[in-house]
Amino acid sequence: MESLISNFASPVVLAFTLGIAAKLLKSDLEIPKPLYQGLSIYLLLAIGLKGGVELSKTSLNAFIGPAFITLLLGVLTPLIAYAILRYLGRMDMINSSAIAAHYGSVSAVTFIAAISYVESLGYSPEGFMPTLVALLEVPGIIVALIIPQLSNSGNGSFKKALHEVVTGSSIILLLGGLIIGFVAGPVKFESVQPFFVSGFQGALVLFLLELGMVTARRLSDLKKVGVFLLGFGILVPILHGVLAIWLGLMVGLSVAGATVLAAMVSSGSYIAAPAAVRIALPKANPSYYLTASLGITFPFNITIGIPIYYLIATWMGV
Amino acid sequence: MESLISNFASPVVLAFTLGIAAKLLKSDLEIPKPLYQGLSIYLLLAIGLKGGVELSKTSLNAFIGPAFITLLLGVLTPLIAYAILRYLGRMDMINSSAIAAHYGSVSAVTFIAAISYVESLGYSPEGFMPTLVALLEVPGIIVALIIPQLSNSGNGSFKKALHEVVTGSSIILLLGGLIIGFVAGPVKFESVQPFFVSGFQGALVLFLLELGMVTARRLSDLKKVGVFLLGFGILVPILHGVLAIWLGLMVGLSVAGATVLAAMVSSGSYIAAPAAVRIALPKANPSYYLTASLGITFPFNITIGIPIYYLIATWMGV
Amino acid sequence: MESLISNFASPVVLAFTLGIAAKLLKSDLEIPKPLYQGLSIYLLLAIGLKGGVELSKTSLNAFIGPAFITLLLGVLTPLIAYAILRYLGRMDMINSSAIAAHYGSVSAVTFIAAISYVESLGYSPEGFMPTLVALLEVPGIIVALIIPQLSNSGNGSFKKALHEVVTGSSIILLLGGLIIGFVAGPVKFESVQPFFVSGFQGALVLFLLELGMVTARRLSDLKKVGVFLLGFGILVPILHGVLAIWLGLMVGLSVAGATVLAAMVSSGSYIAAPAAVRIALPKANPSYYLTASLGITFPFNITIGIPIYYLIATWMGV
Amino acid sequence: MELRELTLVTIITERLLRDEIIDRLKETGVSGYTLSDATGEGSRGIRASDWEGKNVKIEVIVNHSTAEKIIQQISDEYFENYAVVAYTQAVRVVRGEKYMS
Amino acid sequence: MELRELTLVTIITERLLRDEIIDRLKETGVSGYTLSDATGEGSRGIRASDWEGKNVKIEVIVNHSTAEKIIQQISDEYFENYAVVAYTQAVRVVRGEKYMS
Amino acid sequence: MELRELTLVTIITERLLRDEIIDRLKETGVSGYTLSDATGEGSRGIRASDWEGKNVKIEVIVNHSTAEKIIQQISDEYFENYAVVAYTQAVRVVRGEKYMS
Ligand SMILES: Nc1ncnc2c1ncn2[C@@H]1O[C@H](COP(=O)(O)O)[C@@H](O)[C@H]1O
Ligand SMILES: Nc1ncnc2c1ncn2[C@@H]1O[C@H](COP(=O)(O)O)[C@@H](O)[C@H]1O
Ligand SMILES: Nc1ncnc2c1ncn2[C@@H]1O[C@H](COP(=O)(O)O)[C@@H](O)[C@H]1O
Ligand code: NA
Ligand code: NA
Ligand code: NA
Repeated sequence: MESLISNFASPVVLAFTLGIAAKLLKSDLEIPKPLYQGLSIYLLLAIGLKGGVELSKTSLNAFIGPAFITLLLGVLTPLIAYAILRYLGRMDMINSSAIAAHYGSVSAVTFIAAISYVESLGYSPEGFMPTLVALLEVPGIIVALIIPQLSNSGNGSFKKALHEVVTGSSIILLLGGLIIGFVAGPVKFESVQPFFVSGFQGALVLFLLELGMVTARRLSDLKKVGVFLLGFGILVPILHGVLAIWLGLMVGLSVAGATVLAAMVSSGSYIAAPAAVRIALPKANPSYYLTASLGITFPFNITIGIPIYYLIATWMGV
Repeated sequence: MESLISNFASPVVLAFTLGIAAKLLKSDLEIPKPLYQGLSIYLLLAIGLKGGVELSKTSLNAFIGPAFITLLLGVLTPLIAYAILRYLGRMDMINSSAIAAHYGSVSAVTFIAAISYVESLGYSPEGFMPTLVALLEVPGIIVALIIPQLSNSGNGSFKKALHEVVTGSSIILLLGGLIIGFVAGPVKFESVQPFFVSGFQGALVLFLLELGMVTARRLSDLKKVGVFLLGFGILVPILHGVLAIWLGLMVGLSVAGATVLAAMVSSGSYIAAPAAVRIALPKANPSYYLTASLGITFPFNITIGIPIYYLIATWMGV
Repeated sequence: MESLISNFASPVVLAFTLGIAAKLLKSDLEIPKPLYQGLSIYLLLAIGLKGGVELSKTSLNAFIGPAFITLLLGVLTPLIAYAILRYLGRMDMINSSAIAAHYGSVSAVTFIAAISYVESLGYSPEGFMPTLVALLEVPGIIVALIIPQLSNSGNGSFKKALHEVVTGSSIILLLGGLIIGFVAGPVKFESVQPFFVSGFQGALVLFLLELGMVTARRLSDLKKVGVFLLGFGILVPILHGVLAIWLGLMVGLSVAGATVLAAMVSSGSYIAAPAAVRIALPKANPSYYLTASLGITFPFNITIGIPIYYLIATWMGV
Repeated sequence: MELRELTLVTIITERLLRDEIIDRLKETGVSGYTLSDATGEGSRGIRASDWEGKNVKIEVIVNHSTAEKIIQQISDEYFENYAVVAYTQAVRVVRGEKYMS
Repeated sequence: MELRELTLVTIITERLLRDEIIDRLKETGVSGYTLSDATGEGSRGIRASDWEGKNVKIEVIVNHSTAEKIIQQISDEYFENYAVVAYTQAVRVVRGEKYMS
Repeated sequence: MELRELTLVTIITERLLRDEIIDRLKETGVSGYTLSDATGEGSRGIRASDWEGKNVKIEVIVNHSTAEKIIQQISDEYFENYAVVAYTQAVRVVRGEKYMS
């Protein structure tokens, strides 16, 4: 309980709430689009860089297990999500795989929030976690988009969508950052440390202020999407999170690492996935997939979800 | 005298001068609008956050007196300004209250400049000063805009203007920052400290570079507004400043605190007030109110005004 | 050799490579224009400020020699470049002087990269180096643009171009920063140090990411400009660099200082010069001068050139 | 592809009025609108948005009678006190029936 | 100065389609195009680019028959699934022969 | 509401020429103008502003004869050496008398 309240009182989560409040009060506050894009670029590159530097200090042995289960989860979670949507929720194939693509992918901000959360509790998760983000970003989207392909009902361009995902800015920045950090190593990284590490949490505050405003605009769609998707957006992340914790602990991740993995796996992308889905499945309804991943799962995860994953991980980790 | 020169040699004031010089030289230097807006957002949020953290360490007792006189000054100063404009300057009612609304409000940058100035002299003003900025921002504008309302000659929408002021981005960021800082407290604030505190003065340099360029564009209007408004823009701030110092010292503010309060009270807003006046009093002439607050009082305050308030405060504070 | 590899592994050079890779992969990564402009403003102002602070600690005696040879090189290098282009390369007068104007001027980023490089090797170059950048920026462009003027074949406005160069944003920011830093001095500079000094290298990473993408767009022009310009873009910088090292060491610069001077002198501007050339010599072909300075010399310098200048300086400095 | 002749109404005005004018347009029942940033100078010299430095350009495709209504409303409410420029053009629109609100 | 009567085709669409539509235009042989940022609302409500928050406005000056071709192509390929608005206007262009691709 | 038939002149050109062209327009006595950012490609391929990456679009509402004058001037001074596109359209403007400079 305490760990939950502690999460609510973090500047980052409070900034998210401020963003929601600003929109509900109809304030004219606006984060200029280029600033927002600049913050995204900065945050993704920073995650990559830090991850790369850490990776350069990690032995392959410690990394191989977590890497394997991350890929496994990248394949499993969209299938689970698809099955639930299609057979439990009786959604059509197109919309089911569109939503599944989102839950197969990962929200970088949720990842960052999870890292910050466990660090604020005094833990330090494994250094290669950002590498796992990059590993998780792509396969889930692909798996989900293949489904309608099989029955030839995608109607968009799968190949173009694939290119979009693989060369999308999030992957370029994450992977590019990883490589730069890995090649540069800890010593050469020092000169850019103040910019990319010390400034990180503060930049995140501004970013979540904007994300709060974006989410608030989504809230009015909640009614449209119905109670099934609301439940889906909360329960499926928990399901995926528990799966991630279980597998994570099994391959030797620390409690903190398993918590962060759970947050990653449970989260749904709202940058890479929407663009890919828009191209591959243009007929899918954005109200469904954006509202689920951005309007429901994202706020759930960064406020209540992450502390829950932590509690479960502590409990399972004994 | 020395304290005056010291102020002129601060990077922040020098950057302001550089901005003016760049425009006079017809340089093509331009601060991109989104960058400028981003800096405003950053600075206002940072002031709020710092204020909130400090407030969480302050006893209510120390705060109540200064809060009361701030509100009092918020009501008094627009009335004084209005009376002088209307009866001494023989301006019409609409323009008088439009200008009065500006002097009832507060310029956040003048506030920051005053804080930096007294800190550079080795003082540390009371931690709750940013809270006072938030308290001072709204009432003065409202008081001034009510005047034409009474005689039914506003012609704009008072209600819309009120909403604009209360939910305007400056209030949302200042108050939002205050609440976040207050709830988070000093420990949780540490992670965002490098971004919002260490970077602050440097960001201010860029901001004042732009403000210098904006001011320079205003300078050509100086002739149009006449000598009365020129005198008004310098003498009324001093009058308001002295009033603020006197009341401030009375309720127990330190010399540094009284100096900062004087700078706040004497300054005129050029973000919140213009927008509100434009809505409530569309017939008022922006040449008057913008030139007075931005072209005269602002440069006066950040170069000569603040050191003067400091000297007066030292002298009255004995 | 080791010093070369060390340069390739610096985050800044790696970011440049990432930018090139992103464009070659047809990624949709884009640095928003205002962010890019903001970074330019920040970097130029920061160089100026640091230079000004250092200059305030330098004796006139140490500075006068380097200042003189910098001006000399500013006059010599465009003439050398012009002669080679016109008589060896058989280019027409307009295009020869357009390209010469670029090589007479200086690329601020190459300068920064050189500073970072020698600092990463443990040297600290003379504090007044940024002052030399400001000195070198203007004369070379003017000298080159005068040539077609003499035979009356410029067809553009020389006077307008002159105003453009002298009041262009790069000069205003560099010189303005120098003056601010000089007047403020080390003590008053401390408050803005975290923003302008600690953040510098990191901001440079983002900047070079964009520059990599810009360069990649230029690469397809390489074929068009032909093998002569390719050779020119590599050999002439080396020639100019050796000249700069020789003169630099002669007037007492350290090995590090001579290396940085060589990088400056050998580099070609791609901000101030193109604008001036476009105005003074509108008939000159931008494919030539932009590709040479940005597509050939810039990448050459920041990857291989600077380490070479360093080796030559070490060797000549014995 | 049949193109339908409709009217493009362009309104250039202060940033401050943006949301209000959009609300008005929606009340008139337009099927959509397009916004872009602009700056400029006009007969009014400086104004409050001079601080923000921005005008906004609002473009809306409507049938002829709705265009008349919009123009009338804009004239009545904003021309006296605010910086507003409004003009109409004939355009030929693909899938024009979408805009026949 | 002779002005030549040509057609200005304006396409307002999701940011996502920008590069693809430009490639299409180039294939059609246009001599150039102009892009600007825009936002807006239309019949589709939210969409993926809602996240990016941006539409893009593509303007291209062509002769009448090329305009027809472009309109046809845009209609065929994008109207069903994407947010697209397209319209044409007659314009009188200086040095119009440049655009007679 | 009477609308007056006037001419909208649109000039798309390199960012570099912006201030100069605006000065020219003011000399011609226009009552105002509107600027917006744009990018694009044309017949000239890359150019200096390629670095800045930006064109600028200048729109100005004038009467027919002023439009002719502007077009003439732009053609004479800039077409040879710079990237410039200019075209005119008929527009119906509210309070058109404001623009009859
Ligand atoms: N003649 C004109 N041509 C094009 N745009 C204009 C013209 N006059 C005014 N504008 C635009 O309309 C805005 C408001 O004009 P005004 O109400 O005259 O100050 C200006 O800022 C310009 O963007
Ligand atoms: N009636 C309209 N007038 C002007 N722009 C429109 C109109 N309808 C749609 N748009 C623009 O076209 C985009 C796509 O529209 P839609 O396909 O209807 O969602 C919108 O975001 C608007 O920018
Ligand atoms: N056919 C065209 N349609 C629309 N815009 C064009 C066209 N050709 C050129 N432009 C615009 O005008 C600018 C200059 O064109 P140019 O002088 O042909 O290089 C380009 O960057 C485009 O923004
Ligand atoms: Na996931
Ligand atoms: Na005040
Ligand atoms: Na040079």
